[in-house]
Amino acid sequence: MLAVGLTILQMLFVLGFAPLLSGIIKKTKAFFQSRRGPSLLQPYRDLYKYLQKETVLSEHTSWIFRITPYVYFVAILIVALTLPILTTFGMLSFTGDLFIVIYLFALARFFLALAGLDAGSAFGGMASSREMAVSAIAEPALMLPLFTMAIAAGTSNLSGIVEQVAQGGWPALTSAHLMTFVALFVVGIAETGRIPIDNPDTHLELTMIHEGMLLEYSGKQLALLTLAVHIKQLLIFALLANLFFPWGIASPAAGFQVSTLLIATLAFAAKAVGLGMVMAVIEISMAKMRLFKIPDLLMGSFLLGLLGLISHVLLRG
Amino acid sequence: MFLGNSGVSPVVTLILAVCFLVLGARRLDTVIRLVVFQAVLLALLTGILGLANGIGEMVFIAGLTLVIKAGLIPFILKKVVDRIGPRFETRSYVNRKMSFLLAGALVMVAYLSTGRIAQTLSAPGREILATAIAMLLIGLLVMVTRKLAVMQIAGFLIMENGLFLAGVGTTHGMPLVVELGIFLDMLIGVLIMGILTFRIQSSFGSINTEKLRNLRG
Amino acid sequence: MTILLFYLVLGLLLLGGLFAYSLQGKPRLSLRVGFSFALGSAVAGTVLGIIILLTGDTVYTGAGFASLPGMNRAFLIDPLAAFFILVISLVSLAVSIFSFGYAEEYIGRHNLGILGLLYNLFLLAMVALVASGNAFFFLFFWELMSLASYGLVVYDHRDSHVRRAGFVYIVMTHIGTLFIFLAFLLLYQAAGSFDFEHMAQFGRQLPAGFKTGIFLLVTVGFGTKAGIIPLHIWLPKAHPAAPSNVSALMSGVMLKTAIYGFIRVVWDVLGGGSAWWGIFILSLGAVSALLGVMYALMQHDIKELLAYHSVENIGIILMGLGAALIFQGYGLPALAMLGLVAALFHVLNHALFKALLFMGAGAIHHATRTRDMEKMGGLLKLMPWTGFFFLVGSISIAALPPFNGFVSEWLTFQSLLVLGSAPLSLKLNILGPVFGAALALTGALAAVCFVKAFGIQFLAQPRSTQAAKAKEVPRSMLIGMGILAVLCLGLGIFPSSAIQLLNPVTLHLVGYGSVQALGGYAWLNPQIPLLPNLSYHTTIAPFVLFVVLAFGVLLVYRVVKWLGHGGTRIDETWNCGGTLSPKMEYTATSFAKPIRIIFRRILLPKRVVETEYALGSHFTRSLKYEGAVKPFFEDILYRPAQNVFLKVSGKMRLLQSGSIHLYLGYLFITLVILLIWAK
Amino acid sequence: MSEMPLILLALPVLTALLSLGAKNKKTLTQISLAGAGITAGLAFWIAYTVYHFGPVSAGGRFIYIDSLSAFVMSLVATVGLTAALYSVGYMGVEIAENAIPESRLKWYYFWFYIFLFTMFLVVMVGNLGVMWVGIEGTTLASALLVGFYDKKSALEAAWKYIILCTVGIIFALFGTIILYNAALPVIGEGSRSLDWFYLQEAARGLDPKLVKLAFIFVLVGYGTKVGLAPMHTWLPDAHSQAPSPVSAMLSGVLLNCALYGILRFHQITSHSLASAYSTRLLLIFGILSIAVALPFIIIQHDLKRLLAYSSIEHMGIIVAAVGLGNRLALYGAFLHMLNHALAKPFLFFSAGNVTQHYHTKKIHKIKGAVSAMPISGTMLLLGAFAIAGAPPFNIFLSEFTIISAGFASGQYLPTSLMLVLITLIFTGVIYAASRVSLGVPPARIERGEPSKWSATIAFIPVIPLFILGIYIPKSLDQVLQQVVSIFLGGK
Repeated sequence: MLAVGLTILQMLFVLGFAPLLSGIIKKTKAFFQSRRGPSLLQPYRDLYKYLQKETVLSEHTSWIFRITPYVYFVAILIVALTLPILTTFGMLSFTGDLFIVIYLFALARFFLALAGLDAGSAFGGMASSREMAVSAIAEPALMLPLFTMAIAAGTSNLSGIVEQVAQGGWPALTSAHLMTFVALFVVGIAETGRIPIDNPDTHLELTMIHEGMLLEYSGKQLALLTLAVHIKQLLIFALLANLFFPWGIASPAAGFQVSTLLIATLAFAAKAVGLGMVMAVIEISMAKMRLFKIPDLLMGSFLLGLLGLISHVLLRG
Repeated sequence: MFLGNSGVSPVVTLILAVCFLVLGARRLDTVIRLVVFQAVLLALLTGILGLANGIGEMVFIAGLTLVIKAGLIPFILKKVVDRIGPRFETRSYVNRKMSFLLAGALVMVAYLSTGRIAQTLSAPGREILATAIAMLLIGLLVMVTRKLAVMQIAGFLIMENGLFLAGVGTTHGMPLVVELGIFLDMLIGVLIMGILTFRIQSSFGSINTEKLRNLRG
Repeated sequence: MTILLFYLVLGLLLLGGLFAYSLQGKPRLSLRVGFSFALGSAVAGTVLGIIILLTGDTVYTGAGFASLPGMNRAFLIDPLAAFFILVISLVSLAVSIFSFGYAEEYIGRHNLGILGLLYNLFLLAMVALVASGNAFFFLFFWELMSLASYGLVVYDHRDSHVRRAGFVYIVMTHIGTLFIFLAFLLLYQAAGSFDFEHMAQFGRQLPAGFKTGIFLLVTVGFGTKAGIIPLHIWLPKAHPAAPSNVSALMSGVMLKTAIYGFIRVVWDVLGGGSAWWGIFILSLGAVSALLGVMYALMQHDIKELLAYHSVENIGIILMGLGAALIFQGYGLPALAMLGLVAALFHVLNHALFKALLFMGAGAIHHATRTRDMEKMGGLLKLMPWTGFFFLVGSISIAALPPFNGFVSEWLTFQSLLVLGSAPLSLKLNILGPVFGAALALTGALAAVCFVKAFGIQFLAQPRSTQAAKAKEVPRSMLIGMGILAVLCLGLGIFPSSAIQLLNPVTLHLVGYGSVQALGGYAWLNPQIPLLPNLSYHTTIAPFVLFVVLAFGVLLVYRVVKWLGHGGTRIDETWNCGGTLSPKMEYTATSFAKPIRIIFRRILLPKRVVETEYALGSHFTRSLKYEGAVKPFFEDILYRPAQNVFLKVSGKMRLLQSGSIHLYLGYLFITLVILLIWAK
Repeated sequence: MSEMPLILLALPVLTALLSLGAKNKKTLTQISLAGAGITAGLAFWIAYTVYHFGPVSAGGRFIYIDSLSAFVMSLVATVGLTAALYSVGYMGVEIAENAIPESRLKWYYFWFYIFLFTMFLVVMVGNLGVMWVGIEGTTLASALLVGFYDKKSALEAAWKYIILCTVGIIFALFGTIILYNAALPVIGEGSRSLDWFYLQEAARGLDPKLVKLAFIFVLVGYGTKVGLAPMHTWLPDAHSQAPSPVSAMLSGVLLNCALYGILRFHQITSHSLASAYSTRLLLIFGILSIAVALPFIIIQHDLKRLLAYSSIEHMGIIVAAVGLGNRLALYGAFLHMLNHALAKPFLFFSAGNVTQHYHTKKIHKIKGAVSAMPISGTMLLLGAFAIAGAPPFNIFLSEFTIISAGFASGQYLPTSLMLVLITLIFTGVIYAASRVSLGVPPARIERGEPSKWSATIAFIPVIPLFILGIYIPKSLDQVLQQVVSIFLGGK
């Protein structure tokens, strides 16, 4: 019963907090660019607006196009249920480990890429092609750090990894740990579609990757996808934050009081906002890379991850 | 086991010498005559051996040799040569000097290879065996180096003579039934070769076997 | 009972082939009879496989069938054999149903009697091959399988490409057989018997060098058939050349017989070996998987694309086997079991989804008369069911949850992670996760490839008139695909059923049951308790995941409908104000272009652009772009070897130059040499 | 009973003479079929007697037939019968197409039966000298058959055939004489000293050096006839130029007859010499033959030459198997002899039909035989697979036996070499066969079989090929065991 409660709590938190996080990042960017920027609540307003609008469907599309927003959203949502965000004691955390998480992202992407092709416009196809290519080469760089963490923890179950690191205390912060974190952080940029890999704010055909696939969506469907993208960003942050710096997270070992949950929520929010601000800073201080420079960046991240792994294996004591 | 018949050795040497004469011959009819001469010598040898050892069979074979080897087979060959017109040159891949050298080397090989192997034979037996092997090899040499079909038949006959020499000289002849079979085969063989030579002449317009090089690979 | 069932399987196939052949005068009847018998046999085979796997028995039969010495067991069906019989039967069940409709297109064009005969013989050879109790029967049916499949590959022999493909196939497979034969001969020499059982008694005690020799021989031999890189060159030629139902069988099950042979020799007979064997196999697997999927991405012919994916999946299977071999080498049966289960499960899964996809390709070809993806498009609306099944296959092969491909890849990942955490050697601890990363890249690229394959073929607008005129295929073809689609999902959400069936297999091979460590009904639960320093554990629950996903979609749909306002309008796709035409769509070539550029150092693409200008160099009239990938292995390995071989042969022909004098000279020299040598 | 073998020898001669007297094609065919049928029946009956009641002799040991002789004899009878049957259709088409004048048909049958007679003679006589006469006889009888088409190429082939084989056979006779020499002190004067039966018994007492010398000459001599490399050069010419039924006979049994001669000498030699001298020599020549056949099979433009080289390969396999020397290898060798004698004529028949229909033997000019000639073309492809050693055909079984015997006796290197060569040859055979069989036939080629009869004869032999591919009947197994025992034990 407790598990159900915690799960519902976590889900509500994710749903509620994810748009805000996007808002915060936008605001931070605006701050550094000396603009006022949109309101923190603008993402919520956008979602509301989309929901009220008429949905326009292309006559060329098939049922794939129509089903994709739901599949995408639900896949992301299931990740939100399995990932330890506020607590390591989720109802569904047994259903999956890091592979389920990564592959649910992949499932979501698979459908979105198909939907991008479905309308038959060159923009969608181009975006699908680029998105799939970039995410494919990001995959080893994404997996290797996670593997290192899983090996260190003796489980690929994310709750298990988080708990293990949490119990390890500050000594867990070895150089392997940090290298792994940086490697994963670079991939996180790719996964959230941010500069220097993608530009989330543009619909310019030459630069866009992710947005191109959403181009043909409108109304309710767009609302669903936009929210899902917000959540995905939050989840990536959660992965980065909780896997490496899980302190503050509510764990069954400490017992569940309202206070621990409150602390967990605040701690996580702080970590997420912190990460978001770092990303915002990176975004305004760099230009978007050429598409075919991206592999070099990801290769670097992969090598860093490999270094982390080697350092872990050699130095684990 | 063998008679110390001193009359054998000169004949054997003469037989071998004829082989060298064949290598040196320039005309086809000379070659045929030499082959006939060799056959006569063989018949002579067989006769001597048969009489000396008192083997009637061998005398009979000597007669048969005269009839077939010195009679029928040269007759067939002569027919062939006549029908395809006289040929005065015995075209060869190697010149005469070289032929002689090679043949000499082959005789050496023959002597060397029999010298130690055939321990059970008496001295003349060994000599005959060595000569026989030498004739086999020289006959083959003629077949390898001479281009005209008729010369190949001649080489074949020299080989055959060597064989005969070995049979007669070392064993007093094979069993009669075998000998008869061999003679028959020989005769038919030369006959068929003659037929083929004739057909080759009419199809290819020549009996130069160098022209028979269409089947390759 | 099981023996009778086994003979029923063989008998039905034999009769089916003969009847089909003798009825060739009446093509339609021949077709029905041929595939009915195959279907009946497939049902019997499925039952047989399941019975043996559930009871865990081993069945012997046909003693003294071959009169050669050293063979006592003609057929031996142990759980390993039964598992492969099950795989073969499940696939042939679906494919035979599919063929009823599919083969109709050959009526009047080709001899259906021959198709029926070869099809049944092919199945017969495969079933008998895995059931063989001795090496002779194994090789016999192995070659029969090659021969029957060769016949099927060149079935449409009027096309010169098909003939070429058939030739490359038969040569490669025959050379592979040579290596297998040599391995068996070495074993025979050691054991004095061709029976696998006897070989197994001696195999484990063989000296290490001997064992390694055998291991390398079977790796090359079976690797050729399985299509590991660089021995794969026949595969992307032969699979597209064959009729699609045959491609489904070839790719789905024939390649697996090589895996069977490998497991039979390396585990059952040799009992595993040193750990470096495993590293070797693991590396081979990783290279095959990665290069396989990269080459697959470059193909525009749907069947070639699928063929390269077979290379990839064989690579994944080998990765599981490699991990298992490493553990076996270290004497860790429980962990070896994990790798084996991953590999065997992937064998089953790949059989199912690859056969499904090849049938899909066949259905598309049936409807559009083309295999060129650039000519397709928009087929999902015209062929909804085919499209749906193809999507299921695509998701499965891309290893996405909740379908079966995911589970076996997950198990492979787990065995690689265990490799990373088990206290074996530091080298392996690093290699494990690195190979895991390679597998991750493979999986991701496979997803790219199937977005391309499905998206380009089925979505957007048709790119050619023949695609626009496509119609849904006959029901039998849909049923065939449907069965496999259901199985793909079923095994994806109930993987425990497969784990259950594999229990006697792993028990037999490594002495450790799969259920023992991977038990649980709804979720897989690899608890690996046997190592003192290792308490690796993790869980997934595919069934729960599926339920949540399905209900989640429904729930979200309702909620969004309830929240949202505004209706739905159908309009054309926005195209910057212009009208949309199929020519503007992304093509398969352009879709794969980023990958082609990223991996250009590996793929070595060639690029040809032909531009035709009108009115000077600024107005392009037409532009033709061609991008092909260099056949690297053929260029550096096979073609030079072939050229040298032919050149030497050509030189040798001078021996027979036609000169009788030369010939007499040979005789002469031979004699002289022998005379001199005799001294 | 004791006269039966003599009758068997007389029958082909009688048929040959009757053929010369025949008035027209129809009577000729009837005579031929009757003669071949009765001969084969009698031969089988004698063979059966030998297997069940021991060796048969006749004419005061002039004829002596043990299991080994009976085995080769039944091969001669089988191939002779099928070739006679096939000749009816084949020569019928040749005459219909004016490739051969009808008046010469009787000569064809005449030489055909003389040829058959000489082969029977070789395997039935007990005397090595008479056997030599028989083998030389086969050359003479078949030389005119090889040159039967009075074309340039046929004449050339016949000339090379007769010259090379006669030269070779002179060496064989020389070897025989030397052996006789060696036997004289042991057995004594007379024909008994040339009787292989007595020679085997007395083998241990013979002078080993002479025996060795004799074996060298016999090996080179009869080896020429068997087609052992490098004395094989006449073979592709003769096989490709002869009419297809004759090619079948040459390849199917003539080579085996000559091989039979070598085997008899080998028996004596291996008993006489303590060392494995002759065995090793056979192994070397066997493998050399396989190796020499390889490049010619890989690059071959002529369909019938390809088959001829394949014969060289298979003779090489048999000889090498004998050279491996152990019981299993010998079993495999004789099984292979049988299998090759069944498969090769079959292949020559279907190839004969195809070349006859396409009017060319050039591989690159024949295309789509399967489509143009459903039976012959398919059989050609199947036969190629059979001859290349693919299951479910019989050759696979015997090759498997030989190879495994080689490994069982620990001779890895030669056996592996053999296996590799066979595999490479496979590719060459299949390449050629698939080029010829598959694809679309040229427009000028009519669809259908030119002769129903020929097509049927080309089809029937595939059945035993299949059956022997998976199953060796008990009776055949016993026969082979008996032959091997004879071969090893001399009894």
